[in-house]
Amino acid sequence: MTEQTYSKTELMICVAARLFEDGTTCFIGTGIPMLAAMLASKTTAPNLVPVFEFGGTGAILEELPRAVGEARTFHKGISALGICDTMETAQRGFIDYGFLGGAQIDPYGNLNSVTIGEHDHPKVRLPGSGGGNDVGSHCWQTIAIMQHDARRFVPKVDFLTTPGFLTGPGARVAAGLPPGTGPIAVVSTLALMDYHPESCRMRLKSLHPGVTVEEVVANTGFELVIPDKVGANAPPSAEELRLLRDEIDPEKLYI
Amino acid sequence: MTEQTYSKTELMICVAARLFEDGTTCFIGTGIPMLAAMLASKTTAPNLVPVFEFGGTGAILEELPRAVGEARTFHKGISALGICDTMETAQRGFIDYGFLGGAQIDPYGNLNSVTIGEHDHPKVRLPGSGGGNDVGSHCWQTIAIMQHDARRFVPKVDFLTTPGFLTGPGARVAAGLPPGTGPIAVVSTLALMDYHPESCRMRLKSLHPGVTVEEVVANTGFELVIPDKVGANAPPSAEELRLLRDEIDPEKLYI
Amino acid sequence: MQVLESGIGELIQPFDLDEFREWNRTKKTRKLVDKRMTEQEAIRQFVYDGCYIGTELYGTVRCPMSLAREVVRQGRKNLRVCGQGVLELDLWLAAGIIKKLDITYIGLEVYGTTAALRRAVESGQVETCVEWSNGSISWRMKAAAMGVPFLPTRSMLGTDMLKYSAAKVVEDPFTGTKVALLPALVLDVALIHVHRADKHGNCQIEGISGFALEMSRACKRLIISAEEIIPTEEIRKYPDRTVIPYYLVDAVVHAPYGSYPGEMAYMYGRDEPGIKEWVEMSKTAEGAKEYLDKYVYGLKNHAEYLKLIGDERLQQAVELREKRE
Amino acid sequence: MQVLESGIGELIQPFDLDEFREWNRTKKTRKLVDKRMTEQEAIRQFVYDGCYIGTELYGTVRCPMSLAREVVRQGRKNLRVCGQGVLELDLWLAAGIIKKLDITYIGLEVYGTTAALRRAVESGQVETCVEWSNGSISWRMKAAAMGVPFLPTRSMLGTDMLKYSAAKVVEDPFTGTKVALLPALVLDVALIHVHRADKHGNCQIEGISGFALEMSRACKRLIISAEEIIPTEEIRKYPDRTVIPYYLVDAVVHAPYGSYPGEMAYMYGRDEPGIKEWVEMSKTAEGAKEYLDKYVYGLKNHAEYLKLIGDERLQQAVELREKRE
Repeated sequence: MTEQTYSKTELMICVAARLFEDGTTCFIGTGIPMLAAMLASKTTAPNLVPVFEFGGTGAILEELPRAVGEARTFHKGISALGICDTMETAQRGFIDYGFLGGAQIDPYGNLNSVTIGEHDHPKVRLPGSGGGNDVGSHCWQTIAIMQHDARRFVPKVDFLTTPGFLTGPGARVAAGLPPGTGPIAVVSTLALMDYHPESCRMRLKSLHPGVTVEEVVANTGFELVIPDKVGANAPPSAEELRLLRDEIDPEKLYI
Repeated sequence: MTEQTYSKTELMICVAARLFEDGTTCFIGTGIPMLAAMLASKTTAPNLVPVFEFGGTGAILEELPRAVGEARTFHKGISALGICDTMETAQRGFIDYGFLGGAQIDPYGNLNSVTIGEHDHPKVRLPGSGGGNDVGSHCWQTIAIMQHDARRFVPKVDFLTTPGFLTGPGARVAAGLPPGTGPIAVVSTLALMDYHPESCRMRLKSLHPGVTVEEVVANTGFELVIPDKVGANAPPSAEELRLLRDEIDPEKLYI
Repeated sequence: MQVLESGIGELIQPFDLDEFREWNRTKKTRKLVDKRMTEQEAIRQFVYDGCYIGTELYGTVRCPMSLAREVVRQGRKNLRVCGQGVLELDLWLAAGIIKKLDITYIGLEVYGTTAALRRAVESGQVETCVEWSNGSISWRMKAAAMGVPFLPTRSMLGTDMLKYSAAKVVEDPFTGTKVALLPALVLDVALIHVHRADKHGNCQIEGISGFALEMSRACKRLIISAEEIIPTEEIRKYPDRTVIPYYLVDAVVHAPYGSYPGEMAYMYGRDEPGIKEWVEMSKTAEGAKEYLDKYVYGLKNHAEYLKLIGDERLQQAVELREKRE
Repeated sequence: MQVLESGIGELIQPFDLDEFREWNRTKKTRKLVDKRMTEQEAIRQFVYDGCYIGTELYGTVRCPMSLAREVVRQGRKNLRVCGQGVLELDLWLAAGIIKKLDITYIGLEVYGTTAALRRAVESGQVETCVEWSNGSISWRMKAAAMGVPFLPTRSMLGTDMLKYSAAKVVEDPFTGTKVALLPALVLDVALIHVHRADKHGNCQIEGISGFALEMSRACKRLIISAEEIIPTEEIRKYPDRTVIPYYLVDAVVHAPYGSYPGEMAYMYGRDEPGIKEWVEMSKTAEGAKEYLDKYVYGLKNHAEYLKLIGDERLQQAVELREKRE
């Protein structure tokens, strides 16, 4: 049996895909979350209901959407409505998961996709919240997918775009966000993280193959909670890689 | 040339129909307003745009609607949407006229369609506002169509359902209703009334054939403004009657 | 932005946004399961004494009349009702099963006021009438559908409607405009009749949409009756025609001529004699009882009702339908 | 219901409900008049320097790209823009014609962040960015569309989004829930691309509706571009498919392939090389200028643009369309 080779991105997508729960509604952001959702729907979550913000719900993901409004987001879908309906569906508590990216993340899972540096005189102007803030506000559980390095995993995000736990325990509800919501995981190029149930701080959960705790710590710009037992993420299976390469991203837009 | 005979209701419908302005949008309530709108669209207002509250806009009124939601309200219409869209269109200032009925009207053109007697222990329970209150609140100009007698033309309505001028000059705006809106006419079985521009009180404008000022006053439960010159409403023309009887209400639901 | 005025009407169905969210999280499956059942099963399972219930659209227009009759047949009582209604609510009033009303309009339209409403309210059998305009009640459902606790409007300002409602008047903090705030409304049960649905509850409607979109998103339980049950492949072919997605739906009842004696746009027209029969008989309590005996209590279900009406009259209604031409 | 917190962002386009009503009363005809014109006429007549403008949906999805190019071609400047955008707003940013942004997202989606946005904002050429989420900006338009001064939401609470927006936080007077109030947004001009319209402006859309319904009802001037101009009889045959009624519309521009290189559901797919060309060239100011010279300034109109693209590529896009099957 030959060892498969795979990229960090492929691994990240596979680990993320395994987090999708079958038979749930899931808000899918642009990019990597789309690949993960497709992989999940072709493997462990055949009854996943993908929701795309501009109106597509329940699409059959036969081809990779390259935009959150294109026809692939409602291909053989169960409904194609508008953005208000989708966001209001989330606001009513109907969307179980939200999969998101961002340029920065902090220990409480807050995400930044607006500016690096000061808002009014930014060093880097990023695209903006898009639906990110809405997803982080209304979906029951959110999962972030990020490259792992110390410039991205920062003690404090330059601009708090998408709410994680804000300043810590109780802060979401105090701010008026719906009870019972919040981030539950971060999938990075190095590991899978969750959050400590009491402190709400990011916690290492399991390592990608070949990655050490020290490597994760060195690439994280804040103190990560390290539990006594750290798990190990399985490498991509041959089938996962085949699906990713042949069916999901044959044009190699991401992988 | 033979004298035509006609009923009071037929006359009222004809006088009301002549008030429709061609090329305007017009909210049409159930009943007599529908007949008047149909007659107008077949005579002086061929480009009238009827709006029915449950979603029909721009219907061609070939057959009399018997309900504000039935297919005749969007027959060959330009759109068939929902009640929120229609009411919001009015709230945005897009509906020029509203034609309404009611059980009682007062000198300021306020209408009652909720209860006779006390609200919580009514002598007569009427159907309720329906869209009446919305029409009276948001349309630019409203016209009431009523049987004329002292039980209906009262000094104070038992329940103020649909806003006319409320308590008089300035009261609508003070209450928060949109500036520039309000009642402009009442068509009754006896006469056509408008409102005094300063006092906002109902004023006799023109009499139906054969009706005297004294008769109108005797059948009005409050002091009507009587101008120096009172006009005369033309009787139904042969063509108006033909349209009403043969095309608009051949089943004699109203006439 | 202080409250300038508060209606004295009872908030018959108070709204709790977080509780509604939790309900939608835990009680509404996201799975595509077969929700088809008979009208008996649907009403038995989801409609209970004292529940807050509403029907869409109007008794004579795309209205779940077969479900409305089944509610009476099963003897549900003390209903709290969100009411703009014609035949369907009149039937309920005549059957004496309504206790409280968020009322906008209950009348017979072209045939005028209803005697059944008068008897029920003037006798005190209906304990409470809270007043709303048609726009306001729709916006109250729209608020819930949007997942927000209230929506502003300029309806009802300055009138007794505001006073006898449960709305509140405030000044808009941006412009100073005075607006009425309408509290969100979530029904315990909603009944909606549609042209087509698949077995999961994905629904298509033709003609006006009334307040189907708002009501379907503003209820805890949603019973759909449909003229036709279609394959899910057909739904997926036209995702842009699904106005009510399956995850909102709890029961799908196949009900051909479900709106009869009312109409269904592009399928069948109103049966005028059928409507007039109720108009006449409901003028007295005895007549109404006789009508209920004949068309509701005396029949087992909608199939028996259709048999009683007979193919000929149903076919006549089809002839009278609005056509796409 | 006092204001607990106010965003410090500029209200770039303040809202006056009564002025909007007056506009809708006096400047929008209810008559069915022929509103067809060329894209040059429409932009010349309705888009002016400094106006507050927006496009629907996204540069790659049912977007009025031909109109967006014409705005650049005519040298309109100092635009204040309501921005969720991909290619269309990127083009405007690269052309240097945007002064202020109510920004939600401007990016190249699958191709990442945009260099044109970075250059325009980091250099200070775009003077102001006020932040909103995609939901919030849509609800701001929905508020205007409803004719109300604000709508509540729980989006943006607790974040810097709220701080750098122009929203306000209050407590709901019914339940005490904390909500953000979003001020209504009325655009001076909106550009919307649709599948079909008649000459009066009655519009049909297929696939997702994005925020077309809200934006079309939340603007003073509305320019429609349409793949196909159809007879009014066809509109009247399917009144339930008219999502934008004519009285909202000021100009109707016939624009086949109007969304190219983006897509039009069920008509044509994205032209990936066409999109990548912008992605690559826009990485530098020089490259962007070269692109603009080639595809905008160097051409007289959309017809010349289509000639430059060529039938073969357009036909390829048609092959790639989503199909009803």
